[in-house]
Amino acid sequence: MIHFPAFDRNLRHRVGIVVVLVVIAALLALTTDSFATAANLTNVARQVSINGILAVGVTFVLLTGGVDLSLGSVVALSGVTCALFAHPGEYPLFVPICVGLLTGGLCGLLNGVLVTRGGIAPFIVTLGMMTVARGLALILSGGKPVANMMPALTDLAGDLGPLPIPVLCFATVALLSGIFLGRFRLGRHLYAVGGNEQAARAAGVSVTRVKLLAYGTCGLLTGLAGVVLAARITTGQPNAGQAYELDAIAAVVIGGTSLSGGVGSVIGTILGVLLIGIINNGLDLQGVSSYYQAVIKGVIIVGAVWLDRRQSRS
Amino acid sequence: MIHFPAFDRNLRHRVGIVVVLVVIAALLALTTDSFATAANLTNVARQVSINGILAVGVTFVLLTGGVDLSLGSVVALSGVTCALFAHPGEYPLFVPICVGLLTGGLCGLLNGVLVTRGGIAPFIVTLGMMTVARGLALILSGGKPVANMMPALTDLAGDLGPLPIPVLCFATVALLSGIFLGRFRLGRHLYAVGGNEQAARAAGVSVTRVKLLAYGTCGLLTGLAGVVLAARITTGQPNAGQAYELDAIAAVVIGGTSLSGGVGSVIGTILGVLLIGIINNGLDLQGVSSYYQAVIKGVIIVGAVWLDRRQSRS
Amino acid sequence: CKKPAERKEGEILLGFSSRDLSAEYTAKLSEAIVEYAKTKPGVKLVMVDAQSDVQKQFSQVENFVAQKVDAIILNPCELEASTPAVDYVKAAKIPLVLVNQVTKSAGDSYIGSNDFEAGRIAMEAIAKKLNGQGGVLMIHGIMGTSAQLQREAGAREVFAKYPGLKLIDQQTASWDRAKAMALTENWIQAHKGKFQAIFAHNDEMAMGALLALERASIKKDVTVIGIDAIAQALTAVKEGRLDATVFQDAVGQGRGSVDAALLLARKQPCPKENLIPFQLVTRENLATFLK
Amino acid sequence: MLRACQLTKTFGGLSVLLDVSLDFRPGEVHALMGENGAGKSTLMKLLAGLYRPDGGEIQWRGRSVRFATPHDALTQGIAMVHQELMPIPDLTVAENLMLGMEPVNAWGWVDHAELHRQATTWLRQLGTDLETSRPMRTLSVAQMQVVEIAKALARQADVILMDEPTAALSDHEVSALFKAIATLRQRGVTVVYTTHKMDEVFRLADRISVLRDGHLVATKPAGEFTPASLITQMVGRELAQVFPPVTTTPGEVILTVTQLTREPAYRDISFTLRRGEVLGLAGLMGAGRTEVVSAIYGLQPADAGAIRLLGKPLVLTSPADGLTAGIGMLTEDRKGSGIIPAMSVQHNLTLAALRHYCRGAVVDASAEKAVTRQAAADFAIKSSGPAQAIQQLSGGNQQKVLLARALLAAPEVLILDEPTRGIDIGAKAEIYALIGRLSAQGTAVLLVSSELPEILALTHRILVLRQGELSAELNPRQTNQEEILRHAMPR
Ligand SMILES: Nc1ncnc2c1ncn2[C@@H]1O[C@H](COP(=O)(O)OP(=O)(O)OP(=O)(O)O)[C@@H](O)[C@H]1O
Ligand SMILES: Nc1ncnc2c1ncn2[C@@H]1O[C@H](COP(=O)(O)OP(=O)(O)OP(=O)(O)O)[C@@H](O)[C@H]1O
Ligand SMILES: [Mg+2]
Ligand SMILES: [Mg+2]
Repeated sequence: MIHFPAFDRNLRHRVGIVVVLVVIAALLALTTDSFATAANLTNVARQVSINGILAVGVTFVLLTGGVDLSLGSVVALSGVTCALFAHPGEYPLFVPICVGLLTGGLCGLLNGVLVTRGGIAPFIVTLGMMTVARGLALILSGGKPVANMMPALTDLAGDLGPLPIPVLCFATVALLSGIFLGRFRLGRHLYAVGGNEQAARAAGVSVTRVKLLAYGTCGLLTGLAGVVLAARITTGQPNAGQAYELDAIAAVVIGGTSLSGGVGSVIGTILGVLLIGIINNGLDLQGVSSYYQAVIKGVIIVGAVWLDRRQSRS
Repeated sequence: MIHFPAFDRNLRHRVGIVVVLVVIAALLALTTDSFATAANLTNVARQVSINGILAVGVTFVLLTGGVDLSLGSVVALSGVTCALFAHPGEYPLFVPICVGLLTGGLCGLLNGVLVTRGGIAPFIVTLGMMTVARGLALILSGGKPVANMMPALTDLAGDLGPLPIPVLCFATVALLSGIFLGRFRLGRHLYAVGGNEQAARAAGVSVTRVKLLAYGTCGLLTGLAGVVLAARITTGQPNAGQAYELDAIAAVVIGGTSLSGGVGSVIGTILGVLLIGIINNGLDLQGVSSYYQAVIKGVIIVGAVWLDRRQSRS
Repeated sequence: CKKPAERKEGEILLGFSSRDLSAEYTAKLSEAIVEYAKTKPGVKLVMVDAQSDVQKQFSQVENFVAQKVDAIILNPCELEASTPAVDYVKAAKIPLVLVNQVTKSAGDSYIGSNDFEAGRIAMEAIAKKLNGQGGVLMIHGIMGTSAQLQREAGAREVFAKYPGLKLIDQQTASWDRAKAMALTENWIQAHKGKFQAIFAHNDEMAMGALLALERASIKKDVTVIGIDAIAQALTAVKEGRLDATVFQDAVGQGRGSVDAALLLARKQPCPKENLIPFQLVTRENLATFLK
Repeated sequence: MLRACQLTKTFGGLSVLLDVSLDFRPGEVHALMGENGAGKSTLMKLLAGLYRPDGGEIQWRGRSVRFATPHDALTQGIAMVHQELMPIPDLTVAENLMLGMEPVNAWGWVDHAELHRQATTWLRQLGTDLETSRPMRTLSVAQMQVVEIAKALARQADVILMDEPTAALSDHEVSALFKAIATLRQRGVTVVYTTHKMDEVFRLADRISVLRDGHLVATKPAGEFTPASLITQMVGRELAQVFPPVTTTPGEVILTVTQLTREPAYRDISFTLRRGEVLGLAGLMGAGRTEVVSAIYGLQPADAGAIRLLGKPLVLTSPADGLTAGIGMLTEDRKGSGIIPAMSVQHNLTLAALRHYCRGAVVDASAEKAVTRQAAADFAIKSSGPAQAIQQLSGGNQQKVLLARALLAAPEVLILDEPTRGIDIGAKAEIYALIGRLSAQGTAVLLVSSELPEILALTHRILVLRQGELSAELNPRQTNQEEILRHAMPR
């Protein structure tokens, strides 16, 4: 087996989150019959995969010290463009998929260009992209869901053997991103830029290229999430993805990535995604009223992060 | 007249935004008859006042390098608690007002305590508060709008002489905050903490106190916005204020406040609030379809900030 | 007084504030209003989108009043909270037509249907299908919105009528298909075999529930009903996947509101209320709704 | 007056201070000496309330005290000049200087006129007339350092802890500081002083304490030490010779700079640099040395003029260009443009030369680890391991990592901007030897330093910069400090 020192270290650093995850899972397994079943765990995996893909993507951006608020809107836009090219009998399967990915990638690159060349704060750039992409999704779809998608595409939300395809997508994306960030030179540069941009530049790192890469990758993965979502709900929904960016960023930050950049890991992000996913699933299984769900969810997230940070400080 | 060096300096720094504002206003005045009327300008002022109060509040938090995502939910929660104590004949007018303000203030303080004592990232703390406050608003109201408010309270959304009371609130809040941040020691310490927390601490500034002050003030003003909103729509609406935090933070950042803290001014925030307000008003007056509105709004905001930053760099 | 320049002599200017153009039903209604107004000579209609924000809609109404439009068509966001906007228009003595949603204060005319009815019709259909016996799951819209509150209230009346009908669990999916899908997946785990029907507050969520049930291959054991009769839901009914939806006549409501607004603007008498009833759409009567 | 009793401090299980007991008397200048990482800064931070001790106690005027925050220490009358610069970049010089002591008027408003007046007074005492309304971010490192010192003076404390206050200063400011310290001493103020500059210690100190590996090894009146004995105490062995003799002869011209200009920082800078040559760049604070060499590295491109490497014109828009062309640089601002704080020592070290430790695009972890181990040994970098975050290293050790980073890229032209800033005497000797070795291998070195002895001893040639203009070219064998200063002083 290949040895991943960074992997082990990151897992060790996030011991607090792991503990919270295990405790919650154990509690759920004890108090409900349905939690610890294969079917339900597959469910959890399936449900977290879209947020997971987004979270891995935005990890790139957060590591450089930026932020991307346009995730949700770009998910909707890519879903719509994908669905527009996905009517049965018009194009082969790869066309709508590529269109969706490209849409996301282009939005991300544009974000990156505005941040690096324009020198505008990422918050503003991606907030702008958030409204623009939503507007475009509505314009392109005429405000209505784009239905009638080819079965080959909607099948992508189905299973491959025992595993749902969205879960496979998430796992692949996470694995590749983890290797890239942990082992590649450019991955290292991402951390450097986020840790101290000036110093990274002085050490010969091309800050512009690194940031373009980060925003572009994030956009591409957002496009992927858009395609997966469209396949799952069998439509391109112009108003889909509302506030997805918050869930994704929350997962990343829970996983120990600093919002000011330079610190973080994909493994942490995965833990954050799982924590949010298990809370959502568990509260539904327990039949907690939706008013209290909100309160409990907020408290658990803050509590988990508090424990985790206390843990890693001592 | 009292001399405000900080005021002049800040206005000079934000020349780009002022230019964009003036250009847009001039365009609107030329292309529509209704924009440059007293009635419409009063409208604009009234419409921006809630976002304005929130934006001034969150300026405090952003200056310390933090963030507050709970604004929208806390607006709803304070509106609900205020409305619960506002049924005619039960309590005198000041009771619901104080309850609303206190609700907001306590939420803000709790945010501050978790950030300072708990050492948790502001993003996570206030994201938690965002869901918790929304849940509490739904629980307290039973999920239904809290109606039947005393006329004395709903009158607070009316006019005092020629000026709407919400506008007066916004103006007062902005003036006091501007003086506080520009002239008072504690205000300057806010900038110091945001600029370099370690340095401020080493110089004997109580970072904890400063941050508590910032989050507390932000919460209090959020409570005020909640009360004003409840008075304006004559109900405590548990699902009000969705995404208000984004508009408020956008206004502040457009106004030149840095998300990493230490730089910014109330005058910039006011300009940001006005820019967003005038864009919204103008696009509605022009009858632009709402899908295109989103696109145009996003482009104008990014463009304005780009111009502004280019301006202040040269 | 100053009149907008783009207004020709004798032209009638209508202002229309839509609740939320990114919601499919409202978009359909709004499109009907805009299209129908275009067919009327000498009429100009300005549409704005409140994006589900009461305060924003209030501002838009203020803008219309400042523009001195001849009549306002309002598709209110909320029952309670939109009342001040209605009062404001009435105080400005501008004719006001409410469409699809009432407020505490009445306008000069109301065109639409009652969400309470929609909830009742959908739940009645479920009760009939289950013969008054069985477990039901309810998927709510965004909590605290009037559509959610009234559709729930309508459904509750039916539960009171049939003691054999049990509400097993309920949860919000915020009008969102993906959320409803995940929720249903979780419910399938938690309440396997204990429920025979799902009532969703709109078709989007019903479609999500439907997809989850189909994926788990248990759709045949579960009745799913939504509200709104959006295009995809009608297709699903036609294909025998969705059991029923509740039709709301967007085009009828839209035309009715423009007609009413024009009557009021010309100071002609206009009926106070024009209720266009909801209708249950099943496979049997589907043909009338698929045009 | 102030007494440390058996103070102990550990970080993550590693003791950095063990059982240190010291007393500081009113009116004395007490020098704390020791190698990089000996624990000097840690001791000072304990006394100033930035850290809390894990063992032992601090006594203040005979009573045991616990400082929870720096604020507590300040109110008791203990102020500190920190080794690391702590600017608040967007506040003005005056606001930075008077932070926490802003004068207020009757309304409770900050009195800006008074604020600037007081700030100006304190800066004058240190011999600078820096404009107090400038934003802190526009200052050079040296200017920031002066502000930091003035900040501590302005506290009018009874004890001032100075952690390498002169590391970035040139002689002019240093003598002003010494004058100020003399006045403090007369007023009965205790000054605790850390430095790696030997001459300063003997000019200033009444008593000297030596720390080695967290232990106090000696406390004696300064008169009882000789430079040699002090070094022996610090390093634990004898140091034969600090400056190696210059033995190499420069080869062909490798770098030609013609009429380099960037107003208002510098203009018309022309010079050449040969293989194996060590060229010194001297000047006073703010003379523009940093800016000139930054342009040659691509960090801050010039507006006009040409740079040629081996006759080929270079277009330098970013440091990446400089690196590919074969130019390396150690920057002056360790914290601002040097370290990446949260990154490990290893990752910081290899950052500029990472491509040499890659297979394709993938980092070769074992090669990286090997080179880190090698560098740690070569430069005597004291850390708990290559995975330790660089921000946890002592200042001098951070500097060594950065120096090693610049060398790993194996540049043909190496620019060193204040390379020995904050480095202990032992390591300095090694760095000097290293410069000699590099020059012998044919590397051209451009050395910017405010320590004139360093420049005089190591270089083949000295250029003097005065207010952005070249004022002289001197032969180090035939000149002295006075002559250099004469050319450096503004007219
Ligand atoms: N926050 C920290 N975490 C872990 N180790 C630390 C931390 N701060 C300091 N150290 C370690 O403590 C030791 C002493 O550091 P200190 O800064 O006191 O040295 P110093 O004598 O001031 O050295 P220099 O001359 O280089 O400034 C060093 O080995 C350093 O790595
Ligand atoms: N009194 C002053 N007023 C305004 N700007 C100054 C002043 N002194 C220096 N500067 C500016 O500060 C910067 C300092 O230049 P630079 O860092 O290159 O100097 P240096 O010779 O390296 O000296 P040092 O690094 O010791 O400060 C330059 O941009 C210079 O224009
Ligand atoms: Mg030190
Ligand atoms: Mg310099």
